[in-house]
Amino acid sequence: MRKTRVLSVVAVAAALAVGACTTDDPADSTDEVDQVVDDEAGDEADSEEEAEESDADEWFVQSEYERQLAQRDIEPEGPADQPWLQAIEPEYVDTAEYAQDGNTLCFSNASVSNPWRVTGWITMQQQVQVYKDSGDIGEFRVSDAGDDDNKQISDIQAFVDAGDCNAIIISPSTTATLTPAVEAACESGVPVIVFDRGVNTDCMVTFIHPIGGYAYGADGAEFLVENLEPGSTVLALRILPGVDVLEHRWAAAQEIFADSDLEILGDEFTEGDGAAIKDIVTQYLQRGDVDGIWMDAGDGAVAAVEAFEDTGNDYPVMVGEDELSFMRKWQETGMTAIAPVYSNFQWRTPIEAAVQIWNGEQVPSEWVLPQAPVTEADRDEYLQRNADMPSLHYAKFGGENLPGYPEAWQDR
Amino acid sequence: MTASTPEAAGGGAAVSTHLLRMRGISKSFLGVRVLHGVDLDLRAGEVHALVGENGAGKSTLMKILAGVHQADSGTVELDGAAVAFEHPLQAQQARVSTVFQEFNLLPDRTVAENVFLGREPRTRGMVDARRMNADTAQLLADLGLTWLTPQAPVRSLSVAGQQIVEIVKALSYDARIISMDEPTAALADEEVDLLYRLIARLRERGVAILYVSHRLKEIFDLCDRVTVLKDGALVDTVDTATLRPDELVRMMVGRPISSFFPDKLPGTAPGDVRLRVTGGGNDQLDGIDLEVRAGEITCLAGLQGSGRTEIAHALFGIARFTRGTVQVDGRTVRLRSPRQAVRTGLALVTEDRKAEGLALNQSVAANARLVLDAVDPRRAAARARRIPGLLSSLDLVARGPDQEVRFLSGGNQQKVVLAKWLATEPSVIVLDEPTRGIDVGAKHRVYTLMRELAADGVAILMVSSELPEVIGMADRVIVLRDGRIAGELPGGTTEEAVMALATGQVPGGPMS
Amino acid sequence: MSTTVDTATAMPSRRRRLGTTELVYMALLGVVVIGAVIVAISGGNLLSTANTVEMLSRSSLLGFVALGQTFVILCRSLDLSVGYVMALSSLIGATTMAGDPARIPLGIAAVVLVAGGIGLANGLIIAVLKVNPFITTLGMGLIIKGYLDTRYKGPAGAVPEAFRQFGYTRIGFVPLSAAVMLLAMAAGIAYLRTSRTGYHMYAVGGSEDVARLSGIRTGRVMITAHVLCSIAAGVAGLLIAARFGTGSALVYSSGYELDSIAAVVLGGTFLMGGRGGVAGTLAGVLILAELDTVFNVLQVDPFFKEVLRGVVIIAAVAIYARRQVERRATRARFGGDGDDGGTGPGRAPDRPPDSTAGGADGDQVVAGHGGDR
Amino acid sequence: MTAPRPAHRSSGASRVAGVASALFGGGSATVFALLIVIFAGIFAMNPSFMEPPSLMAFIKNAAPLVVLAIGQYFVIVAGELDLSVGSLVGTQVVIAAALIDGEESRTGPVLLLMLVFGVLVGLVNGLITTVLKVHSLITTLGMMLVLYGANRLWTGGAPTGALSEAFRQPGRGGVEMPVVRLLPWSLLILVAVVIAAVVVMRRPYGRVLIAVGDNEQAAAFSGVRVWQVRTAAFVLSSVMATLAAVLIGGYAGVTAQVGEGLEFAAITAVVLGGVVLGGGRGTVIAAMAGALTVEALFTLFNQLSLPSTIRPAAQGLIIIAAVAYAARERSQPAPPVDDARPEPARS
Repeated sequence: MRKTRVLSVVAVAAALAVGACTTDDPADSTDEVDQVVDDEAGDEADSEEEAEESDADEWFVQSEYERQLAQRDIEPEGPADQPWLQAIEPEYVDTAEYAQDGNTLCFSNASVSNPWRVTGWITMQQQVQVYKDSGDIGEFRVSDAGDDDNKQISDIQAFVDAGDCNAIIISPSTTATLTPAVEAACESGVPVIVFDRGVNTDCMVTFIHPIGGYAYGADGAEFLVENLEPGSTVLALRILPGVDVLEHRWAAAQEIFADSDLEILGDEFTEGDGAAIKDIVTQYLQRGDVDGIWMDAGDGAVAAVEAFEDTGNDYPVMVGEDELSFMRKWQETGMTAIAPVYSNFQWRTPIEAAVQIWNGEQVPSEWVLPQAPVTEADRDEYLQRNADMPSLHYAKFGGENLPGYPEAWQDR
Repeated sequence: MTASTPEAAGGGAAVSTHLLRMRGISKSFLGVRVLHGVDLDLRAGEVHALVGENGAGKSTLMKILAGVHQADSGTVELDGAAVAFEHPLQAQQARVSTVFQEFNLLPDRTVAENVFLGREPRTRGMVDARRMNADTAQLLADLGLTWLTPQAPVRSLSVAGQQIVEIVKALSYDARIISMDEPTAALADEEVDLLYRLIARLRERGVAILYVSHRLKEIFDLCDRVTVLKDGALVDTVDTATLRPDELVRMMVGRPISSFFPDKLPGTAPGDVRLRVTGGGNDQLDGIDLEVRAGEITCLAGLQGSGRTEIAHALFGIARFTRGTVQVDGRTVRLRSPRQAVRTGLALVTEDRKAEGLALNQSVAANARLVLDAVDPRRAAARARRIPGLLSSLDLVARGPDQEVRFLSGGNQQKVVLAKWLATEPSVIVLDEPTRGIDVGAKHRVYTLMRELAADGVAILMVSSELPEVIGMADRVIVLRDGRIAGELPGGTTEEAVMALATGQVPGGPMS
Repeated sequence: MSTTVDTATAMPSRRRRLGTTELVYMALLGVVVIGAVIVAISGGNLLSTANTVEMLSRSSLLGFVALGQTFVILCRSLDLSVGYVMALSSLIGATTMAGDPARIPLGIAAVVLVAGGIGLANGLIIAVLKVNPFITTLGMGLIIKGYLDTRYKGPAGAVPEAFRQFGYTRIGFVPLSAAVMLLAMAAGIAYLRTSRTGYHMYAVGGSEDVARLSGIRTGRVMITAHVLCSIAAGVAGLLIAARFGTGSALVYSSGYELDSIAAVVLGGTFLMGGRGGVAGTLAGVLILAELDTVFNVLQVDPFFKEVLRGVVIIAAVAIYARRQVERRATRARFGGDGDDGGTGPGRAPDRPPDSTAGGADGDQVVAGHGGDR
Repeated sequence: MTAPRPAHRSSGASRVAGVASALFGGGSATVFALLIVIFAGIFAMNPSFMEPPSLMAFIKNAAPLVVLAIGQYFVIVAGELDLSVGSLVGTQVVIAAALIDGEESRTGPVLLLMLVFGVLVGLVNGLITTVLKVHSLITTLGMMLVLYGANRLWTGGAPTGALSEAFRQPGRGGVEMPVVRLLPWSLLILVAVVIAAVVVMRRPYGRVLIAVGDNEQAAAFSGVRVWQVRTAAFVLSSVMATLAAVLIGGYAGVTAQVGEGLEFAAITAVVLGGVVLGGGRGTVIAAMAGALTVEALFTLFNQLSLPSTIRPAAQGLIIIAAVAYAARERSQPAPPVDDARPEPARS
């Protein structure tokens, strides 16, 4: 009896101690907010140097980072009014060996579990419809893995085993884990097209993606650095740990913040849940000023902005995304903001690529799509263009010229 | 009937030495002493009764012997060697087994699996089900119980069957001491007889039996010596041969037995028929014709399973009558749920308090209001104002209305159940074994309550398996057999007459 | 003499105990047949090798988890931390192996050790500290999640090519992982039927008090069940690592804890413990996998799948519950032969009539025992 | 709000003692102690937390979980479990957004429709559990899958539409006040719900509900229609989930993830409040305190600047420790029976 009491007290104490360890001396620093900020910032830096070195290595590759940042300024090849067909510095590969008459297209989708993927998925289906009507695509077979890596591996295997797919499109749910399955698909001789997240192999015919996470993260971070006074405070809101595309964004932002005079109050995981975001931001605002918000994805950006409104604080300099509810809020409030873009129109490209491959046309082995943030300059134009679209729709979805437009995206 | 004479048993016991010697056993829970300085001896081959009112400490003493509880002080010697059981397993390994009142069986497992639970025989490290079944069959055969099959799921057995499995389980440990907590509490009379024979066999084998019971008759029928506890202390240990029943009762309660069944209160007279069943029947019952009058105590007697409880349940809409009619106060009613029965003015004090009568984690007040809350929520608060008065008139002993009923003794729990039903002001009250498992003092209060209710013009239908109670209280006795009414006897009849009807023997024929 | 009794009663009792399991396998057969017909109508072949392989490989992962979950549910516990244990195990396995075939045994040992340790902790908290299993394992899951999120920022470690075979090789048309899973299931059946601890799991689940008073160390049984459950989840984690080629923390969000509980209950094991078994769980897993395959072949909308899955699970358990009620009802029916042992503490309101006590009646003539002393 | 006073009903000291023990006794004492410790911790870290605006912000954020915990309490105390509330919250918010679609005038009818939908879900949960005798864990797990799937099937995977300003008021807005700056509607709603819940639990229905959770058979034999009482508990839970959806949707707007994991948070909160899974024990006030504790814990972590990733671990540890501590209190041997002495003979 006594023992368990002691045990549980120890457990609670230990838990609290774990928490207490992260700040140097909480009791002393409570009276001066600035002091707290200093301590925390210092602490953050410490822990990065000490413990997160390996982690930082894992997600930060200097050469790739530099390559992506440079790619932002390269004029892409291809038709300017069809960004989904553009490519940055393409290296074309010959696909004659895959030229065929078969037209069964198989698509292993990671999931449609967030608005970005839902929007893209509609775009893709509309694009498929175009080619179905033209006869280029016969059957379009889809497996949805519901964000379960293991299920996606089975799904891909099922396509391979079925043996009647003429091309397999894969949108991997996780980079590293899907690699063996993608390799197996490549070995079956069917042309494999990977898009969005990558895999650790180059066996596929083409890998389609926008410039990438580093560029995305850097767009926002650079904007904050430019628009905030030195010494300003920034809160980073992240969705989940351990997802490569998201980790790249944060890694790039950290890189840029490290070279700046901005103070990063903290980075918090929110799972993209509006209530959690609002709560966290509110709590930071209770403890002191927050001058800027950096987000690794725009889900719930409006909730973050509302936290400032509801607590009576001035709007921060905001990094959101090209999701419409945020862009509308941005326009409405006139705050200083940027909407980095992870090009949603990339969902059209794999279909185009599949048809091109069947036709024996050359495709880029790495098909890097342009990825430019929406800035205040072109914000209103995009909002105008998407005026009839619902919230949680993405401005750069690139489906305006598809026959289903606009109903397909409105009545999803 | 005295199947085993105390003389014979006492003679057998005299040659034995003390198998068990408990000395100065004390035990407290949360600072309250439940046992102080109790001594108990057991000789090989004796049946030793342990008696006392509820709360006297019988169960605690038994559980200390079984290793469920540990004594705070005192010694236990087994064959002269000091032991201290910290776990039931240790007790069993020392060949001390206990058959608890609540069955310790797994209904979904077989007889053999239950008997060998915890020490399944193994061959090369694997449980040997074949051997287990064979061993169980052997144990059963040794006791002449060949009709029980080792592979039968316990769920399919009667209460007696389950009791037997318990005893077989105890024997399978090659037990030298078996303690039994109210083993007949749930048994029909014919099953009791089976148990008696089993105990006789065990005694022949030199097994010492510690027999806890409320039933005085069993103690004199069966036991060689009796140890009486009162308020957690030892009163005395005496040979039953030299003891009279009224002396034993006085030792237990310090109160003579004469006033046990109270007389009718003046002015009590049978009134109108409150409840009438005509041709009632369902899959358990057939041809039930029954009248219960205001101010009258009508008693349903019969062997276990003869349909006594089934009638109570059918009247209360738990297991409905599928045939016949029921009239309450002259109006024909269809009782399809307890709720309807309550609304019609019926009340049922069920036989199994803990399982069917009380929400044990709730307070006295909440339990006492439960029926009002359930059936008449709008007026519940107003009607519940009577409850404190009811409870105090029933001499409830509790810390207060907020005490949870699980902390009360059986007798006081029963008083809460009674208060719950009296609060509904029923016109017909069905009492199913109202004194089962409660102490003598509480029993007496239940009897006086029945008299008071009768005087108030309530119609009372009592179901009882205790014949003295039936004879002592009933104005009319309706005897059931095999789900049918075997006959009706007037108040003041004899136990022999009731048994004759219940068993179907010709009255006046040989009884044993 | 006892042998004749044996044969006379063994049959009915065995039939009764197999009832639910048989039903589950009939349901499996039904799902396969109906699925095959529907698939055939839409021009496919559900029973083709490719689809069978797919079904089996889908079942293997859930199979391991559900196997472990069966043990704890039999003990009237449950484990909501299995998803996190899987994730942690995949990472520990992959990082320990670090791509070196020689380190495969080391990796497996590390996983078994760590997963077993988590099971031990779960079991201890439940058995010793008496914390409700729901809360214990929910809390344990959170603790592991915290560790995973802090320690691993993404997939880590590498599995040597040889170990990947666990995830990808086939023996004939049976994937190796499914074969191992089936073996583990067989071992689980044997364990419950031939080990004392297996017997005692039923006892602990049936009634912990009864088990304790019968001398069973209920805590140990509970702990063993949890250790086995976590180790099974650990093996599932190894399979994840083999299939992914690396360890991944995000596995925990795939909902295996609730899926495994659903599979076990679908397999006829009583959620409140004491009844059921591994054979049923296997069928439950196969039913879910077959449904998944059918949905996949038929290109059912993924969200509609969820709806159907929910309906199937509820419907199946409703059918089991219905049967339970019906069976009792028929047993309680007898005409006027009043021997329903309807008293005694812990009685079921509908305890069946007892033919054996009837025998007692004939045997032991009622001896007018009611006569006064 | 945070430290409920024992109600002085002036019918004697035993009454007060009884209420106090009902509030603080048994497993419930732990949660109040824990709540006080956590609040003290937050206050030590950041004294400004105790300023009214900060507290109001805390309440606004905590309100949905408290409401959910109260709903879950009804189900748990009746011996059941409701895993479908998280999915239901998500579905309700999505329904609201899709049907209102930014039109202020539709707010009222849609709220009504949500209420009807909530009642319906509760009815289905309750009837499947009570009539078809499916264990509520399975029923509500199935319902969770059905709602999750149906909701996304309907919207194609991500919510559409927008909430109206009026819809958002209860969760976001409030009354302008001098001291607290803004007295949130959610606080007023919360107070109303808590009072209503306490009243319900003191009414016949509440007593019957607990009795059903404690001993179903005894309740049935006392004239309780068990199936109705339990079904009503599920309906209450679903209605509370609907209210939580209104609050959460109002507080934070529509996101795809809304509601995820709330069922476990609510159950955790209730159990942390000393309410026993399996039914029959615990008070609704303690369940509410459990929910506040869970929310306060998150706030404390934030104030401590605990790294985001380690918070679940600390949360898990504290929950297990608190429940273990409460279990220890409960598993002490029962006090002895009172009447070891003979009762007065009356005749």
